[in-house]
Amino acid sequence: MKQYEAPVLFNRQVSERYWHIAIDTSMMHEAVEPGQFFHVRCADVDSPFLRRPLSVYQIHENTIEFLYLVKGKGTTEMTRIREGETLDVLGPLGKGFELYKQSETVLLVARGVGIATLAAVAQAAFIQGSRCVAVLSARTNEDLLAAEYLEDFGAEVHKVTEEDGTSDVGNVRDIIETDIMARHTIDSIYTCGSRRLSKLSQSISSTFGIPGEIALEEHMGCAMGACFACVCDIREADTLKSVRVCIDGPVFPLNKVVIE
Amino acid sequence: MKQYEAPVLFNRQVSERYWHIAIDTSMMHEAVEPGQFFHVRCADVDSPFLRRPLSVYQIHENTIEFLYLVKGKGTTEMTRIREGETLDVLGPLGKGFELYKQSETVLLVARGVGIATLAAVAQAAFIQGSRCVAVLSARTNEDLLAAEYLEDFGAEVHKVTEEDGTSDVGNVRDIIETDIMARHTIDSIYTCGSRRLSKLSQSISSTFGIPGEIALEEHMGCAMGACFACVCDIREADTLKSVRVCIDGPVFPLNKVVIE
Amino acid sequence: MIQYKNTEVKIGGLTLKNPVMPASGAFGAEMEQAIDFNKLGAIVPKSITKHPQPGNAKPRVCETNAGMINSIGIQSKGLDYYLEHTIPQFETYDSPLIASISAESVEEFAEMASVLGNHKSVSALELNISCPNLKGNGQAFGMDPEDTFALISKARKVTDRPLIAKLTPNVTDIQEIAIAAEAGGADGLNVANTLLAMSIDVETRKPRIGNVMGGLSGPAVKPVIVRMIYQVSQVSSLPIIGCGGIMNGKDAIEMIIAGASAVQVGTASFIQPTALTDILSEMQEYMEKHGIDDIHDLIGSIEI
Amino acid sequence: MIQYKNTEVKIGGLTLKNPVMPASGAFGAEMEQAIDFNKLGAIVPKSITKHPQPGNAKPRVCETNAGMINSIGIQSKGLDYYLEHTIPQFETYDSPLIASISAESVEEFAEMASVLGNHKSVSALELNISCPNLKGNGQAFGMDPEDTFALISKARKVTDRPLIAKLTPNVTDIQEIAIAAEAGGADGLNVANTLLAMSIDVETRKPRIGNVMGGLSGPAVKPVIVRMIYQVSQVSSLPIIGCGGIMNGKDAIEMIIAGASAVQVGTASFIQPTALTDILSEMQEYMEKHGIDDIHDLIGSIEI
Ligand SMILES: Cc1cc2nc3c(=O)[nH]c(=O)nc-3n(C[C@H](O)[C@H](O)[C@H](O)COP(=O)(O)OP(=O)(O)OC[C@H]3O[C@@H](n4cnc5c(N)ncnc54)[C@H](O)[C@@H]3O)c2cc1C
Ligand SMILES: Cc1cc2nc3c(=O)[nH]c(=O)nc-3n(C[C@H](O)[C@H](O)[C@H](O)COP(=O)(O)OP(=O)(O)OC[C@H]3O[C@@H](n4cnc5c(N)ncnc54)[C@H](O)[C@@H]3O)c2cc1C
Ligand SMILES: Cc1cc2nc3c(=O)[nH]c(=O)nc-3n(C[C@H](O)[C@H](O)[C@H](O)COP(=O)(O)O)c2cc1C
Ligand SMILES: Cc1cc2nc3c(=O)[nH]c(=O)nc-3n(C[C@H](O)[C@H](O)[C@H](O)COP(=O)(O)O)c2cc1C
Ligand code: FES
Ligand code: FES
Repeated sequence: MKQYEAPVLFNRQVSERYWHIAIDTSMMHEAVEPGQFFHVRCADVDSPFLRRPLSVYQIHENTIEFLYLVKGKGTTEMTRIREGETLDVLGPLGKGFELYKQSETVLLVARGVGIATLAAVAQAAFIQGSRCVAVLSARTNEDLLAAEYLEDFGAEVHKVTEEDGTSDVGNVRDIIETDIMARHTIDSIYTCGSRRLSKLSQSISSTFGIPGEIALEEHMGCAMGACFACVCDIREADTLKSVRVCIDGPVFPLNKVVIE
Repeated sequence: MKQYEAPVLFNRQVSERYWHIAIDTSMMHEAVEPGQFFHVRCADVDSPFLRRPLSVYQIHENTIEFLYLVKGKGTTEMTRIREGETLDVLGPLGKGFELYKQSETVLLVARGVGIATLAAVAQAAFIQGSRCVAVLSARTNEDLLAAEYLEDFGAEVHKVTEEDGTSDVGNVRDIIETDIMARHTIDSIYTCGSRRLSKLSQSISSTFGIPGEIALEEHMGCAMGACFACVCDIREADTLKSVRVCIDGPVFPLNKVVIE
Repeated sequence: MIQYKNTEVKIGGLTLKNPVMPASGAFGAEMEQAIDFNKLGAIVPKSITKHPQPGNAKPRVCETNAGMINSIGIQSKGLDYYLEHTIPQFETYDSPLIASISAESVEEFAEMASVLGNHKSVSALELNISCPNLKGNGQAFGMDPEDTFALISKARKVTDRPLIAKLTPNVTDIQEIAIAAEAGGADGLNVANTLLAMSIDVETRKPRIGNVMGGLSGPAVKPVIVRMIYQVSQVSSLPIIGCGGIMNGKDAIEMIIAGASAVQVGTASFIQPTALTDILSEMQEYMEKHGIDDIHDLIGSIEI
Repeated sequence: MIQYKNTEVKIGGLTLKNPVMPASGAFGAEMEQAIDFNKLGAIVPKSITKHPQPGNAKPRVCETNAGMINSIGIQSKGLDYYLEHTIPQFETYDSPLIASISAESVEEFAEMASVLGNHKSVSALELNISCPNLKGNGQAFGMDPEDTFALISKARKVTDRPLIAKLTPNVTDIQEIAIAAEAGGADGLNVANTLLAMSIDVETRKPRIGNVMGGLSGPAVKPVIVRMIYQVSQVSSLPIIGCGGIMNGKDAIEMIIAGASAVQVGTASFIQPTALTDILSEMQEYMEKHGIDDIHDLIGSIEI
């Protein structure tokens, strides 16, 4: 973990609500794992005051890309950054996904910006020779931007949206249990971005005994494990243990996480 | 007085410490007088929090220009504004200079950013056919940027600087009393930008019975006469009267102002 | 502006057509160039003292992070001038005039309340029991529940116009002061005046405010004020006027949800001269968007 | 970093090599990746309670204008864990360890002070008598001079290590509390903890902090803290630790000029992980630029 002033290679709008930014990380000597995140200073003035956590979307040799939803003050300020300027990022932070080396087929269940987080998993899976099947959920088809990127890595992509009336949990369960699992033997499950889909993933994981991981989001202060803003509970043996999403996570074993 | 989002025509550095910005004021239907000012929002985020007062430097048909010294947070933020963006200005504010129609020769005594303020007077004097003689004082010769602009309006310019060791009040008095006044009959005096030069101007004004005006600077809150942040005292008959620089000024009769 | 939604609120016997009014000291006749005074819920001129007084040393304002410190002092031309000039200047508008009073003693407060609180053009009185600039080291009546009670009850006896107590946030227990003001007979509580503050120029080592300390206003203080509005609303049934750091309609709505019936806006007008009417429009848009027909459905509607 | 200038300050019998230390709760072992702990004036881990406790509901932080509200609660693994893990983790550094204590009663404070205040690796104790999160409606020992006196004097009896009282800014009269703490036997005063605050999401009408209220920190509060440092320095001869809103060296110098001997930095580290050591460097640059050889020439050097 270090702080960098990374040159911005591009920063562009990719759909109504999403932007895509790439930074030059050639000065960064640490390896960056899928599921890790950076704590980003959205503007070089005091407003917004705090940094914003963004997980890595694409990891390349000397570049890292983020996909971000324009939500409030911080992400709105980020859209003003131009190519050639620098982005103040702190990272890489947290514990990323662990890809089970023996996984032949990986199931990704993601919603909204969670898709960005799992895109990095698809990339890593592709590199290690695993096959990905992804269920991507979003409000609109336009918001399913990373779908093509996943397909580039050979992923089989199932899209569900509110727009099409296909995003209810029941339908997602159907797609997974009757369509996908009929054709594939799923070795591991990864999920991010939706409480309801996380519960579904947990249930599938325990029903079928498939191991998996989940990336959590919590409001953060320091992102360095110091402030205990970002805690959540995980089940360990029979007791609940408080962990910090920023440093003990954001990725946790799917079956240990207590989803409120 | 109104608030405008004025398109920025240019914003460029003109010396180490000074910048020059021009805005398109074609949407502005009020006349702008030399000595008036605008209350400027330096950035469109909350930092800096307050507006900053800047007096008009050049007034054209559909353009207004400001010359500003990069001093602190506000003016530093202003340097980031680019051509094509807009500048949020509130104005024109305050009472400007009154040029005595019968003045044949006008003496301008200015220091630092005060030069910008008096440049607008030189322009107006030129238009009404008066002749200007100016003593311009600054730290360095580089800072005497408006000198040429004044010369363009036919002004006779005397430059004094710390750099050349010529800016002490004694020397300025010499220049005015023995050089300038030997060659010209001064009909009116205008001053801005220095406490010491203001006192000198007051003394010359009263010694030789020459009327004059001074533009004052005070820290401002509202710039609309509401908050009483910007008060100063003026002598009226035998009593002191508290006036607001933003609305009763910033220009006051030279002999009435109490310079602390 | 068409009043799509009911934004009428009451403070004692006084009905305001909408909950947005200027904060005392940050409003002047000159602002008419920017906004239509008839659209304001009320007009609140700068606090007035009995005798003329000059105000404080300069500089009188300085900027801080997301805020400003002011120590204007109550630069005032005195009560007579107020009666002759200020009231006539504002009484012509549709919006009711709320006179803000500052004084050095309980007696002087009562004396001024009796004059202004029986003037035909004054609709309500705001008692500025909180101004941190007037007394040594920031003491103010509103820092003590007994003083607050004594002052309000004295004023209560001399006028039947609505009395608003403007509380100071510089206290350990704002609830205790609110209860005292209510017991003394206040009809409304303004929560709150400025936080006592100070800033030093590290280059000169001098205070940035001529009077050393001053009052902090602006968005920096809003979270403290919202907390106090909520706390006061828990112990008092009086209408609360939320004041401190409102910059936009959402900030005003936040205070209303916390428990305020109305709001005052000060510093925002310095940055945006149309802030008062902008905020009112934004509040109406919010009500529109959320399907709220009556502002009373918002007041104190926080979900804990 | 070469120590060009004398930045040594004392708090009771404890000498700090420089005046910059972390604020409790905004510092953790993990920050070693960003800064060299040996450069700190002292190390101040998060406040510890006697028994393990879970901390507060989420969300625990929210952003405000130029600041943030936190209501972590004292999520704590208890005194035993602290003795076994936290102290060993930090005792290896050159910088002295100041243990911050939170407790629910005077007795518990004394009990913990007696354990920690006699531990070989604990150089001083900071008594967090101000945490606004623990008790209903924000009450804290530090809101009452008698409670403050009682608490400090009890702790004074059980340890001879320097005792720092961390005051709360949520009081009418900070001077009164400072005097009480000094009378009780404190060796230093931390001015101050966070301002009790609240923020509401107008879309959901829910508080933005799970615990409803929390403590406001960051630059928004600095002008209030600077004022309090100045006020406390007028009535107490104890060294003051300034805390609240320091983002850079100038902010730290401002507090020193106001009367602080040392400073604590919390929230700034969240934005700039190297804030603590950056601030120390900037302070040294300031001293260099202004020809100040000894930090004592700056302490309380405000020119009124
Ligand atoms: C580990 C992690 C990885 C993330 N990765 C991505 C990503 O790749 N792409 C993306 O678009 N978003 C991601 N998010 C969510 C992103 O951090 C928030 O959308 C963002 O902080 C919103 O900031 P804002 O100022 O635009 O919104 P506002 O709502 O104005 O933010 C106000 C405050 O709430 C916090 N906040 C709001 N939403 C969230 C949230 N979901 N999680 C944590 N804090 C929040 C903000 O950080 C800020 O402090 C991630 C969050 C976490 C914790
Ligand atoms: C009527 C008027 C006309 C002016 N015209 C010009 C001009 O044409 N060109 C120019 O360069 N400057 C001019 N000034 C001065 C200019 O307003 C300040 O230099 C500017 O506000 C500094 O802001 P800052 O944030 O860069 O500096 P900071 O020092 O960081 O400002 C901090 C605060 O102090 C206030 N402040 C600092 N210096 C002054 C000052 N001299 N007068 C008033 N407030 C001040 C700022 O407005 C701000 O609120 C004028 C001032 C007044 C009152
Ligand atoms: C320049 C200025 C002058 C003020 N004068 C007064 C005053 O005379 N009487 C008073 O009760 N409050 C006065 N106040 C306080 C405001 O009325 C208001 O309580 C405070 O500014 C907080 O609101 P804001 O953040 O919206 O400005 C003044 C505030 C400012 C900024
Ligand atoms: C996340 C967080 C946790 C905190 N926890 C504690 C604590 O346990 N004990 C304590 O005395 N102060 C605690 N504080 C208060 C800080 O120590 C400090 O007094 C306050 O944040 C003001 O300083 P700052 O503006 O530099 O952050 C905490 C502050 C924050 C932001
Ligand atoms: S954000 Fe501070 S501990 Fe996780
Ligand atoms: S700046 Fe407010 S009265 Fe002049």
